[in-house]
Amino acid sequence: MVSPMYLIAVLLGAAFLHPLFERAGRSLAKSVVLLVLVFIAVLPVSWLADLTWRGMVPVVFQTAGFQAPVSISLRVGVEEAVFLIMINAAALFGGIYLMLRKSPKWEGKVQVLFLTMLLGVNGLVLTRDLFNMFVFLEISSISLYALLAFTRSSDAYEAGFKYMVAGGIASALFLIGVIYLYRFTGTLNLDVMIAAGGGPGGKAGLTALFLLAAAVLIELKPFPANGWGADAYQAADPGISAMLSAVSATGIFFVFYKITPLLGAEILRMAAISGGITFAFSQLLAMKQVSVRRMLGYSSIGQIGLLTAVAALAPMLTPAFSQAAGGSSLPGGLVAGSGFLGGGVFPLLVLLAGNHLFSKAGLFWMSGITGSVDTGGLPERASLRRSPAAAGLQGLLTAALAGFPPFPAFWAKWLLIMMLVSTGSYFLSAVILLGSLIEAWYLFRWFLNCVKKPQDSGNVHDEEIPDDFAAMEMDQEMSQELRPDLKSGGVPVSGWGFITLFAPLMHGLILAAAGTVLAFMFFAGTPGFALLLPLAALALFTLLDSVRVPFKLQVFLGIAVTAAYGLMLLPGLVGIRLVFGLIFIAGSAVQMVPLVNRKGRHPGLMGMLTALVFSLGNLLFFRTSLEFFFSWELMTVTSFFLVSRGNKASGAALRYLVFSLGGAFMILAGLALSSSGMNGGITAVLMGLGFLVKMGALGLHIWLPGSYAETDDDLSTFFSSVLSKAGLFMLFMTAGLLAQASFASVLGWIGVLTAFAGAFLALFKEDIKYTLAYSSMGQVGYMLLSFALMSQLGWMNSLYLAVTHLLFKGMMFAAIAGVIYRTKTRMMYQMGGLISRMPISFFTVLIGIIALSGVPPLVGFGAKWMLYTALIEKGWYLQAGIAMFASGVAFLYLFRLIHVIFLGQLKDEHREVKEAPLWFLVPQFVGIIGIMLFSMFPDIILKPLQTAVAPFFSGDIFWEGYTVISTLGYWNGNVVMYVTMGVFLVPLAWLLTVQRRHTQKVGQFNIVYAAERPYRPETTHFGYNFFSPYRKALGFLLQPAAARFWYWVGSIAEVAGASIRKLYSGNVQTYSLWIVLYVSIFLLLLQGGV
Amino acid sequence: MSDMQDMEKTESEEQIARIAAEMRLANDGLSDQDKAYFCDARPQAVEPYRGIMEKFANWARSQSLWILGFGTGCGAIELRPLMTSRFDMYRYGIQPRPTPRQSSVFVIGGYASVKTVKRIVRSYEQMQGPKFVLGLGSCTVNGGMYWDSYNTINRIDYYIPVDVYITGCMPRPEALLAGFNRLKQMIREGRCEGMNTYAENFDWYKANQKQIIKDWNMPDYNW
Amino acid sequence: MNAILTKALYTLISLFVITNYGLLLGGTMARVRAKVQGRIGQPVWQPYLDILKNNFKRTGIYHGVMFYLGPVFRLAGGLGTYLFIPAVYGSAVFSNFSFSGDLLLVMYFIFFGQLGMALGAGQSGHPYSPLGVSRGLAQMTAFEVPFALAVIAVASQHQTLSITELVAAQQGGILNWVAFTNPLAMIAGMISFLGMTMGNPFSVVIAPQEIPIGPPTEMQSSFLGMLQTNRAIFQGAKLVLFMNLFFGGATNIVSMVVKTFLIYLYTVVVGASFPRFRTDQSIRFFLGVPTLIGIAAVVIQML
Amino acid sequence: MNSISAAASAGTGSGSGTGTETGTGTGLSGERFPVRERFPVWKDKFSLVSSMIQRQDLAFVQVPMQTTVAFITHLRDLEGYAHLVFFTAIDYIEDGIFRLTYMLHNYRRHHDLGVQVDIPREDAGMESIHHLWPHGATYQRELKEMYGIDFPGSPGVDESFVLEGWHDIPPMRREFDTKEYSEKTYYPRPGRVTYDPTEYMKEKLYPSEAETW
Amino acid sequence: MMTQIVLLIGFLLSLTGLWGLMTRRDLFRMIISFSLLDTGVHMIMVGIGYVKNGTAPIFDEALAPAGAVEKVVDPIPSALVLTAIVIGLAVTALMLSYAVRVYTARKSLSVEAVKELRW
Repeated sequence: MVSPMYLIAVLLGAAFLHPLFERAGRSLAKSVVLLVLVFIAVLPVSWLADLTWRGMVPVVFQTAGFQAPVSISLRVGVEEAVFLIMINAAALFGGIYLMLRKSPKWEGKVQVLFLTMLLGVNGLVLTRDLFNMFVFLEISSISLYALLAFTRSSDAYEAGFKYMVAGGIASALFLIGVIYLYRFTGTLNLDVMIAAGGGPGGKAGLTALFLLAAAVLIELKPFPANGWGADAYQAADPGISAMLSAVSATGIFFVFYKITPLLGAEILRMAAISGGITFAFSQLLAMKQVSVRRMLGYSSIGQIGLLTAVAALAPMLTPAFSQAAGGSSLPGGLVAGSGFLGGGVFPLLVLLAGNHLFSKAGLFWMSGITGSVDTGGLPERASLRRSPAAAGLQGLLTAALAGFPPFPAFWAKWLLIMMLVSTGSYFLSAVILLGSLIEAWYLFRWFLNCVKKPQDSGNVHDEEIPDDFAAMEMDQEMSQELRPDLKSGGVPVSGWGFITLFAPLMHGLILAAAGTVLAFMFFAGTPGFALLLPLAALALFTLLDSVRVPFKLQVFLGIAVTAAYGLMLLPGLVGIRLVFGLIFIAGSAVQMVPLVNRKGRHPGLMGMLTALVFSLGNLLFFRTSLEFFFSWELMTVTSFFLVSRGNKASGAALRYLVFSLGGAFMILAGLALSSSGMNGGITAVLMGLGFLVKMGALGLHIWLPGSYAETDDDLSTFFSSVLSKAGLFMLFMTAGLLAQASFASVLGWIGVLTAFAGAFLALFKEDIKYTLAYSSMGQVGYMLLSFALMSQLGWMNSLYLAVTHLLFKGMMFAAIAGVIYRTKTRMMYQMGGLISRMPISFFTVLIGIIALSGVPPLVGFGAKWMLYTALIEKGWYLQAGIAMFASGVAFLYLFRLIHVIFLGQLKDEHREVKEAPLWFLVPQFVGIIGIMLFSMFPDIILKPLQTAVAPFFSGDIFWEGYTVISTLGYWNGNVVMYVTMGVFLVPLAWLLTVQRRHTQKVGQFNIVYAAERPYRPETTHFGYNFFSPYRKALGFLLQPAAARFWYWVGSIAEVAGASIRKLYSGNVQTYSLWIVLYVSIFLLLLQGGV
Repeated sequence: MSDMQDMEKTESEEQIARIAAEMRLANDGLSDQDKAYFCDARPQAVEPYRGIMEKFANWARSQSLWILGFGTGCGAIELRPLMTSRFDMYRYGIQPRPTPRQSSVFVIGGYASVKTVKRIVRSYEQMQGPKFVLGLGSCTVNGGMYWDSYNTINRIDYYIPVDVYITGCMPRPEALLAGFNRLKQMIREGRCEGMNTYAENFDWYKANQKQIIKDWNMPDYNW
Repeated sequence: MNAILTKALYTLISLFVITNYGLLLGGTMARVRAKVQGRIGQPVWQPYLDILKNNFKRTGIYHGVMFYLGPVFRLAGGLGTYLFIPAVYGSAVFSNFSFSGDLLLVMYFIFFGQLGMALGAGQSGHPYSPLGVSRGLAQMTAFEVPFALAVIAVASQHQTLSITELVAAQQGGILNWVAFTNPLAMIAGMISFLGMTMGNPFSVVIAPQEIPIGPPTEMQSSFLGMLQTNRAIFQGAKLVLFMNLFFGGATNIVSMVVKTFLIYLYTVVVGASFPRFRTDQSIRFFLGVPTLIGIAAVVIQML
Repeated sequence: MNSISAAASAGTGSGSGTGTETGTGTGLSGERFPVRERFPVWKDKFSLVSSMIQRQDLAFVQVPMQTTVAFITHLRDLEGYAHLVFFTAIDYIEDGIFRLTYMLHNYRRHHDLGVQVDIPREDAGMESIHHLWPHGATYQRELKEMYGIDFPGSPGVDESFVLEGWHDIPPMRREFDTKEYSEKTYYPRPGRVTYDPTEYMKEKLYPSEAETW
Repeated sequence: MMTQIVLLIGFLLSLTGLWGLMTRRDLFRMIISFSLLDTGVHMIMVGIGYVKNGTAPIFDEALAPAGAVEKVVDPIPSALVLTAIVIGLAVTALMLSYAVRVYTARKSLSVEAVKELRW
């Protein structure tokens, strides 16, 4: 094993000799520094290899034959090696980042400081001697103080000064603690102290230990004694902030980890509490930040707080971990891994720390590369939209930091929550989940603000009626954007500019690779590799994007792989899974077709889409709760990125993310509770709520309209007709849990109210996509209601609705997407009379609305029939009444939809529009054929559904030819169809006979107009505020109560963040006061606790 | 060269002929943009049924007279009493109708100014044939007391065909009822072919109308 | 084959009867209204004349395919609604196609004609047509609420949704009628029937002075004739439906005529005595007391 | 003209005091508004041409074209004549003038004041008052259409008002012969007879009473 | 006794330094307080390492290796103090230079001048 002294020596030597190299040549000096960085990154790898494969044991190295503290004593074990690999890798890329950057230059002095800082941190990690620790701490700190001033701004000096004051107090505490420890134990060696049975006993000993722990904790920036830390993050150069967060903080955390065996239960408990508080409050604080780096800084502080808490809880968690590892809920790979990583909770810490280190450093660099200073977004010319690579990278890093699969934090989050819940730490679990939610909220808010389009205000959650004369200003902005001198922003768009992305790219790759390896480890041993297909698809299409494969080709490929996937997967499914499999896979394949129509390049789109479809597919065959949760989160994150592609979708996307993630966390909590043996009501409530969020049930729906509507027009259909069923499917899967009567009836009420609210809100929308979005919400409400009936007819109807809703909503969205594509507007009242221009689309929408509104003879009636029959059978009369009202209201908005778009007056600007492109028509044809078939022969869908629910409910309904007979009534779709045809054709024949001659087709203005003539189609077309009497009569129901409630919830967090912020007055003396107070309270509690 | 021109000429002549055959109206009063909004078909006379069928149809038409509710002048006030219980025109199958599409009788309620004539023509053309016109009051006959006004027409029958005149200034409701009965009688006798008269003499009527209606911002025939 | 021919014949007879009955009923009621106003009124057969006249129109116009099909949809809706209701209990001729669907089918088939007509009216491009449609549909959703509650109450009372069975359950004396066994449901249903007939308090849809005749503003000639025919049939269908639901159905034509005449007379009397509601007023009206009555009816069934 | 001024001056001469001499026998004593006392003031400021008190609640003043709008503004803002009752013109073709009359009303005093101004017929035009009363624009539009008097700046003054597409000389000008125009344009139905009403009534309606006349 | 006095002075100095650090408005005074704090800590360290009547831990004639442990002052705290003094010096120097820079930029040495970064 190579001695760690070389590490120290090389760093020290390079730092000292640097001026000489510098004199010989700047590039030489830089190369030497790079070489050193590579060396220190590679060396720990070799240690790890030695320690694992070559089976060596950890070694303690001494310098110069002396004992520490007179000399240096360094230990190389698995822990040290792993942390050094991560730290030094980050340092390497940090160095590369600083080097590749054009301005500010990476000066020689800075390189020296960089090396000494690394020296300090490496020493911190390796040393086993308390006084060495102090020395290394001071080396790294002093280097950091100096590095902070790298930007030479007064802010940097200020931050440096504050940092020094705080650091000085901490080191004073540290020194006193160390010297007392020495006094009590007679040694400074950690191993000896630990071997002697932990720290010294007694109050004095405890105090000494406390002083040591407090010093380390203060260096870790606990709440509220951390204002100086945030200031430093904010003022430093992004490259330095990254190092501060990734290298220094991780190193100091490792110190804390090292001394935990020494500290004893009381101090550890206090440290855990402090860590938890820091985590929660930092997230609140970060949410209110305007400065990107300060926000990231608070996030770092929070993450380190979480790490502290986990490390401090290690004694408590270790048994749970081994229990979990021993049980079936953890895969064998990780069990083996945990052994080889040193056992205990150490793997968890590595996952958390590594994930944080790489993603946070990457994000700091991204903020430097894109010039993003303000969380409110980037200047228009620098928007990340212009650089898909940069946008993708930032998305990846953000997703990793937020803990989405497959990144390490996801697995860590899973393990952590599982362990915490199994040890009964419900409160801490809740705090962690809540904090993670807030973290995802502000991180993605920043991401969205970076990638959003200039016209996106960022707060679009509901329709916006455009001003009549807004177009002029827009033009001006556009022309500004086209000015060539403004074209080159901070973001590299092409060519060599991409090289600046190298460092974050490497971090992204490391994270992705680690995540994939982890996924393989977790799903090893099972044929669960299919679960990783979404990732494979994502990788494949990213590759295709990077070699610039034309988009159309990608779409065809996407359809092909989806179809192949379906062919592989579906034959193996039965029952309800098969029904949803068809919806998820076949429905998606058909609805990808309109994408062919797109022009240009759309990097990432197909990848995300196929990944989304595959992760939906995953839901069909998962077996363990981890597999399920993995797929669920993957579905959330891919669909989020799809939403965020919309033109004005950033606000909606954020809401979508926060709600989805909140739901997912509830599901996680529920899963953890159930796996720890609690199958009570709370589990059902949590999981049910999680699924209801995804379905957009009333009260949890406020994310829905925006994200369905603001998504690209040809993608909306996925969300509405496919994705919304995922929650329903999971409800079916967990029906056993929810089957208790009281839950079912609550679900039923939620369902029927959702149905009504969706229909009612859709009624007043001018924006067609919002109409359809709310309509989808209402339809899902019916599905939920039917599901909640927990009867044969109810479930059949729920499935029937799911299938038919896919057909008609899919084709309507496709038709509407075609219309929007042609007319370039989403406002219904700006359309009109399009029937003459787009007859096929009209026919599709006509069939769609007849089917959707449940008018016989089309499929929709079957759903109504089953619904009301089942409701009356069950005795849910009031629900039935509301459902009928809702379906009447649905009829209103559907009529409005078809009328205002296709009938009435054709506008001048639409006089020349053509029928939608063929690719938009394909899903429409499929839908029409499906609807006609099912309408004519309802048994071909109803009978399989009856079979599907047969394992759950025995038969209440009978068949007599085509007639389906329930206990209450009967319905023969076939005869109804014939009778309808008959009564339709006979009058038509009569009319054609009588009105054959001299019937003149007239123009659009040939109307009786009180003996006047119309002058403009716009003023003649009745479309705006179509149901004004309804608004007058029932408009009070439109109060956005749910939105207000969630605003209120959100504002609690914001107000909390805003008021906590006031602690950080910026005055260094206040900061010192907080440190003193922190220490004193810590001590008081500790003494009181003993 | 000249051959070519001739060919072109004949082609364009053919085109003109074709357009004429299709009975397209020029609609010169409209801007190019407005032309697209309106139908430009020419009204055509419709051959009545033959024999008993037309008699039966005429009987039905005479028994169901729907008045266009458009009071064009002061005389329209005399229509109101007809609906009251004292006169009760419903007895005779006569009832008001708010839209010209569904009406069959147009009662010109007294004097018609140039401005009103424009609306009268428009509404008349929007009625579906067979349609009948009742001129109410002396003004419709020869201008009545406004005979020398710069703005009041003298003879309504120069602009639309009139079936029955009811003179008086004003005629009483009783006179109106008499007029309606006369109209019914004429319909039954098959003498009310104003719709065909209008179509056959369309150019003459149009010329008369255009002579006084100077801002002709409507199609030549308001379908 | 023979069965199908017989059914076709029966259907024709049934339709013939209901059409003529509907037309005569309309004429009679117009006369009743005239009497209320102190007039003599139009001849009883005036509806026939009007339909004849409209079909004898020589010319017509249409605005497009949907405009052309609108009246067809409307008439199909009326015919279909009627054909799915058994008009006379126990009669083979008048049982129509009630075997193909139950009460729910009838309730939803009503929308078929509404939708078609609304689309036809919409394509006319006339702003008043959709304005009328908007009012009509808005009002319809409102009166559907008490009606739906009444139907649910009746269905749960007799545990069936089949109209024939509902009628069967009401046989054997006047006290077996739903009107007496479930008076609350009857009251809610009959109030919503006022809205369904678009009689006077709820006639804002066709307000002639304000939006000339509403949806059919542009309809003329045979199109209008078809709408008038439908009016008779649809009116008949609705009357028969309410008779079946609340008043014990009918075992023969005579009792059907008497019962439906009385039901219709009730709407005419109400219409002749009340002024017109605005749309929002009628929405609020239907969602107020009638809905509460309906809820009461349903809640009684739940107890 | 002279007679008007004479009457006005006579009025001014004896107007002060009780004012009973101007009473019209309605039993009211005194003018509702001592308009007579205002005349000298207005004359100084706006160079009134003449003034006349028609009744105790109606007076007329004549002003030159140049001060008209200033005078009307003064009346509206300071004298309480807040309402423009009507605004019309008379064609004095013999004098070659149009006489415009702005009829103003004072709500508090219940007094009407007609402001008259003579403008030349040739190229007739007048300052617009639409900024004082928005409905003034409508009167001005009508005057433009019927008399051809232009009011530059008045909203919509060039749009047709009652006559749609009128191309002849404005019909209310007295040089326009409406009968000739009607005969030329509207196809007079032959056989029209005109009777002298008096004679006709004597003959047809009241033959018995006719003898007594 | 001596040890106690040294320790007492050390704690007093430290607390004085801390108090000064937290109450003085002038950056230079704060730095001086910081030095006081540092010095106090060093005195504590020395005080703890002191052994009564011990000699300096240098092997020479007076001190034979055998039995030296009882006679000498523990050398480790002294070594620590030396290092700590050096480090403290470095930090103080850096602080002073930053204070100068801050003064150049903000034209003030008040602690109020370094409140740009906050919240």
